[in-house]
Amino acid sequence: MGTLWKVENLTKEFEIRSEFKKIKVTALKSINLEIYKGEILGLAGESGSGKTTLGKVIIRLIDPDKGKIIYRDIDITKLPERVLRKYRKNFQIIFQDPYKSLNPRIPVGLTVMEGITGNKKERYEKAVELLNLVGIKEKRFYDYPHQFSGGERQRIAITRALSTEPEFIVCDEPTSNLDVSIQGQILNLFIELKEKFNLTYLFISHNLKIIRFLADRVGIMYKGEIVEMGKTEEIFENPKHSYTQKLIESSFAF
Amino acid sequence: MKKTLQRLRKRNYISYISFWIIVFLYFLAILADFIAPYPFNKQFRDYPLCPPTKIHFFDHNKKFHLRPFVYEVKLVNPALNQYEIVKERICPVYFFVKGEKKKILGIFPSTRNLFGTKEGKIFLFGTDMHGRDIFSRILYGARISLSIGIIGVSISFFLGFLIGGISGYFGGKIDNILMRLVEIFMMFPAFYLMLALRAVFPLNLSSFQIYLLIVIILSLIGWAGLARIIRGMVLSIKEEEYVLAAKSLGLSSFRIIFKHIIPNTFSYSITAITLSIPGYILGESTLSLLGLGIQEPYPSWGNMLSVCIGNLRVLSNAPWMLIPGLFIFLTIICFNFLGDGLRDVFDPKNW
Amino acid sequence: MKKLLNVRNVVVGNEEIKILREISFEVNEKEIVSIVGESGCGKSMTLKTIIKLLPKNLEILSGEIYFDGIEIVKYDAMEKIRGKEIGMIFQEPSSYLNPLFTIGNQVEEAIKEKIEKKEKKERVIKILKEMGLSSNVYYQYPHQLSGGMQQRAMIAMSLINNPKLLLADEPTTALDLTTAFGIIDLLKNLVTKYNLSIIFVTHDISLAKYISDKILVMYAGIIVEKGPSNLVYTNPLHPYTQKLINCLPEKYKKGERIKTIEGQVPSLKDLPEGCPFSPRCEYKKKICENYIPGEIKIEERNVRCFKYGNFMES
Amino acid sequence: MRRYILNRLFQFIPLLIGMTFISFLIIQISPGDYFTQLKMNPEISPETIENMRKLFGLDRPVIIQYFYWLKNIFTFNLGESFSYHVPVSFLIKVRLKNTIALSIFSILLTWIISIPLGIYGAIKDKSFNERVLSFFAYIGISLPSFFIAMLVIFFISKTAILPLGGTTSIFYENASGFEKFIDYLKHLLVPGIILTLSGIGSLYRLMKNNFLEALNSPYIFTACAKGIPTYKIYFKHALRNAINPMITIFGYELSGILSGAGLVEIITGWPGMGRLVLEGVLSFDLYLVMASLLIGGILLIFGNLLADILLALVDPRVRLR
Repeated sequence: MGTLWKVENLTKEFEIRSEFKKIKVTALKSINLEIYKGEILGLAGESGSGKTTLGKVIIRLIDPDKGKIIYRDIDITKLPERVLRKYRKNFQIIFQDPYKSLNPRIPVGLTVMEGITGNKKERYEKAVELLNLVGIKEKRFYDYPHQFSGGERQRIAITRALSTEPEFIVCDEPTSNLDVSIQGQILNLFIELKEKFNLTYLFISHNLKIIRFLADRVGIMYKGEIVEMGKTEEIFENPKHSYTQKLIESSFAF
Repeated sequence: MKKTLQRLRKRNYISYISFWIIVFLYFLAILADFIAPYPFNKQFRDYPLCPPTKIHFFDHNKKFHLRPFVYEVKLVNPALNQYEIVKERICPVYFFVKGEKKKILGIFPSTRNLFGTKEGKIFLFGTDMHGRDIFSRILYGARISLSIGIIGVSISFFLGFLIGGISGYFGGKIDNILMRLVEIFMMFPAFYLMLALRAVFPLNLSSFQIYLLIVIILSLIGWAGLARIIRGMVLSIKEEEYVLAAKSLGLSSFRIIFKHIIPNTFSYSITAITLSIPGYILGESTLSLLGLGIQEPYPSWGNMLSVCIGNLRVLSNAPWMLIPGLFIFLTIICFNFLGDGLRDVFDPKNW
Repeated sequence: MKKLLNVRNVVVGNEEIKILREISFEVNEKEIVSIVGESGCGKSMTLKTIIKLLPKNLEILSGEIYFDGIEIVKYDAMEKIRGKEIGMIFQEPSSYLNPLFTIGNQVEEAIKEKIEKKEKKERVIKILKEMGLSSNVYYQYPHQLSGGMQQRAMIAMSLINNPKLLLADEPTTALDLTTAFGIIDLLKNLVTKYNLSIIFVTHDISLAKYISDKILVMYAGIIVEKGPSNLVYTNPLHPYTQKLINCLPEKYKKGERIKTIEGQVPSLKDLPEGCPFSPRCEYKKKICENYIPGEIKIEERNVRCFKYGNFMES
Repeated sequence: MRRYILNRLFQFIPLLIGMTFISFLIIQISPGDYFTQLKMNPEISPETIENMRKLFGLDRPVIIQYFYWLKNIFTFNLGESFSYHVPVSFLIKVRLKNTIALSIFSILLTWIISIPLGIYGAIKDKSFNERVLSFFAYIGISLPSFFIAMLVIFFISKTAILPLGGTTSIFYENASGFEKFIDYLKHLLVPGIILTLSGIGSLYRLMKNNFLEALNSPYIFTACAKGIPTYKIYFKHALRNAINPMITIFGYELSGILSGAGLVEIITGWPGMGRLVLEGVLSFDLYLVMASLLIGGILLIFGNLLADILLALVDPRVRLR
């Protein structure tokens, strides 16, 4: 397995402005990370641990303060947006809230078409094909996002991510706003798509049960740091860090 | 547009009606030359402060006339402006009656008016102290009062969109500086700022210069509020996940701005524009009312009311002089209703 | 065991929709009963029905609710029961606490007895301590506390009058895992300490099994299965319960496919005529599409499914 | 708390400087400086003009002139009015008092009326009475204040129950202190009522919406579940939360009130700042106009500061962070 992503010393601080002063919040504290081609890397942690920020920084939706992001031997940390745009198609993101991640004024089919290249007819056919793959029928191509249920919207968001034929997808808690019965469908879909398109996932979740089910390797984040990282079975069977132990204990108590 | 109107009709009938009233008012303003029975500056020296002419179908003998008519009136007491009708003089009202020469819309020469009388006078809303027909003056005044609303809001909206957009999209220091500037403008009471800006220029300007000046003053005052609204909007939409997703699809900034950000500000800005037009109409009326705006003999709804200030005799003897105020009120309430309705309709939650 | 709450055939809704349909269940003294189901199935609405705080457009159309000798549906002095006999806690304590008043003020205000201010304060501080908070919290405002502390303050507020029943509406969903765990253990301990019964609403059936004695499984406004937690979890009878438990990722090893429930939860506005689960059910027969099954008692459990009894042949 | 207020004060300084700069700029863009007018006045000697020129630094570059002007402003030397031949500061002092009296009077009256109405409207939302109230609120919002003024004056002129114009009656000179006060109040009544009428509509709507929003908040549900009496739910929990946003918008409202007051002053003949500005504009008395503009702005800043302090007092989320 080759290395797809390499992240060195990644640091990010946010400024929160209040009436008095600027408060600096450290979201990421010198993170080092490698993602191998074809794996599912799970990233677990509680709210405010910086896992979502890490996901966004890796694909440069947020710029880091310090550190290096290397994608397939290319240092993309400082690439200007204009140049980066070439690579953007290779890595996509799926957000937590399917109600916010689709433009409310664009029919879902057209949203999917945006990422596809080619002439209009090809793009349309490809979009229909992809939507079919996730179980959205062609007759709903021109429907607006608000006409779909949460689960269907998440499927559409997945389709949009697939439309650029990426090799890597950041999945940012993609099932945590969905019902249990829908969650199962979406998780299956992720597995199927991974096999079909040879994808690599960075799967972010606070739900350790899902992480254990899905991930090959796991990183546990706590207050902006990765406190422990390793093969999934090893981490879950023999957690070393006290925080990991506590987290696993409270997750699997029931 | 059609779809919006249909939705408006379904969800909020009052705003739907308001929309058509506004359209009708603009229609009246555009065709003022044709609809008004008299030119705006035509003085009937024998008819100062003449009350509104009543239109009759029955004469004093209870005889029915198919064609409506008016009685001729005569000033009987010049000191108290008392008028009496002359019962013998029945003047029928005709459509497409011959009047003075003019150019409709400034292009088509014509001598016809929509309605009028061949003998006698018809003053639907009465006359002012110089014997000018208030109805005709209201129609001509509508041109100024209504157009300033649209032109003023367009200019401030352009400024507001530019500055608010830049401020919101780029953020950081630029945002900081621009927003301080906006705050400074908003920290002056609008009325004082309006008068102060007016004070910079001489009082006696040509009517066209004054028109321009009013537009500029009102836009200078109005842009700040709109810039703030648009900045907030851009700021929040910029952070929306669908914009981030579009960015990660590798779309160009141009496409992101014009396909994903701006369309999502549209509904909100149209509402904001609609709701801010009354401010411009009020601004113009206020300036003209105080004698700082449109000057006689040119009518605007504001300056037609200026005789009512501090002139109790006129107010109590000739209350029809207040009619231009009713038109201002009607226009403003319609824009307010329309704005509220649009806010409802544009909310994707209500689709 | 004494019955504390007895809900009989309650229907809630309006002319257009029925949110709850023929809900019946019992809660005994010192018992934790969980209501499990997916979003929109009527879990929270059941709690709001018991305390009679339904949204304006909904009402109890029929049925009876007996609580400690009182018939609640017809009872019109609910203020006497709310907070005194029945307490309630919510999913997001941050928005359910009034941001402008101190915790002390808000807890104190709930005290029903007419006692002196000083005594009230002592009582509040005592209960705050029992919930694992410092006495300093008395003087603090909600925004100064973490989510877990806010939830503890909410619990203190709902228990200050020693109520007999606590309604808990997903009290741990918005909290972090480690924090949630603490709250759950706190609630479990309260049952014996305060002689309390709890109705615990959650979407997580494993959590329900962990915390409660009895589980009610709801689907589209109907209780499809109810019974002792262990039985329901290990040997579910209703096809929906079976599938719901089968959906859980922890039941599978890596690389396996989750056995999912196809389709979606129906919207309450257009429910199927018969059993609401029938469109997603693999055992569906003609009768399921036309009639809503009644309750059938099997091994300490009540199930609403035509699979049981002798209906399937007909 | 003290730090918060100091901070707010500190934030207003750049605003203040910006405002003085813009006022100055407006004088600058006006064609010719105002000495061109003074020169035409034969009563003023060329030496006086030259002295004033020096005092205002008009022989220096523009930016230096600004600082001269600024220095003069901070010593309350706002220049001399050429039409009245008295210091501008003297004129403003007299008029400012009346404007502040009018504004405070109408703010108090507006709030006293619209807060209870707003609460009533929210509690009885969608009832017949509420619809009638909202309808009138709509009319109130859409009626221009000058038009309301004309209608009220029309009514007053027919009934003559209240004095119109000025601040005092003829007998003012030999009246006692209390009578003087009552007389002043009587004169204040007409402009005050007009201003109140034009402000009630929007404030009612705001209050109604805020109270409705508060009533639909989760913490109200908690209060209900606690079983506390309805009046306490309304007047403790909902009211406190509905008032806070009202305080925040007080700053914006104030701007509207000052503007409205200016216009109403002119129409009813109440000798306040608004009339002063108009007189300044009509006589091309630039220094008078700019000084009034600046004072108007400073009033607003103080109003906003007051609102900020008030908000901090009632909202712990602002006070304690």
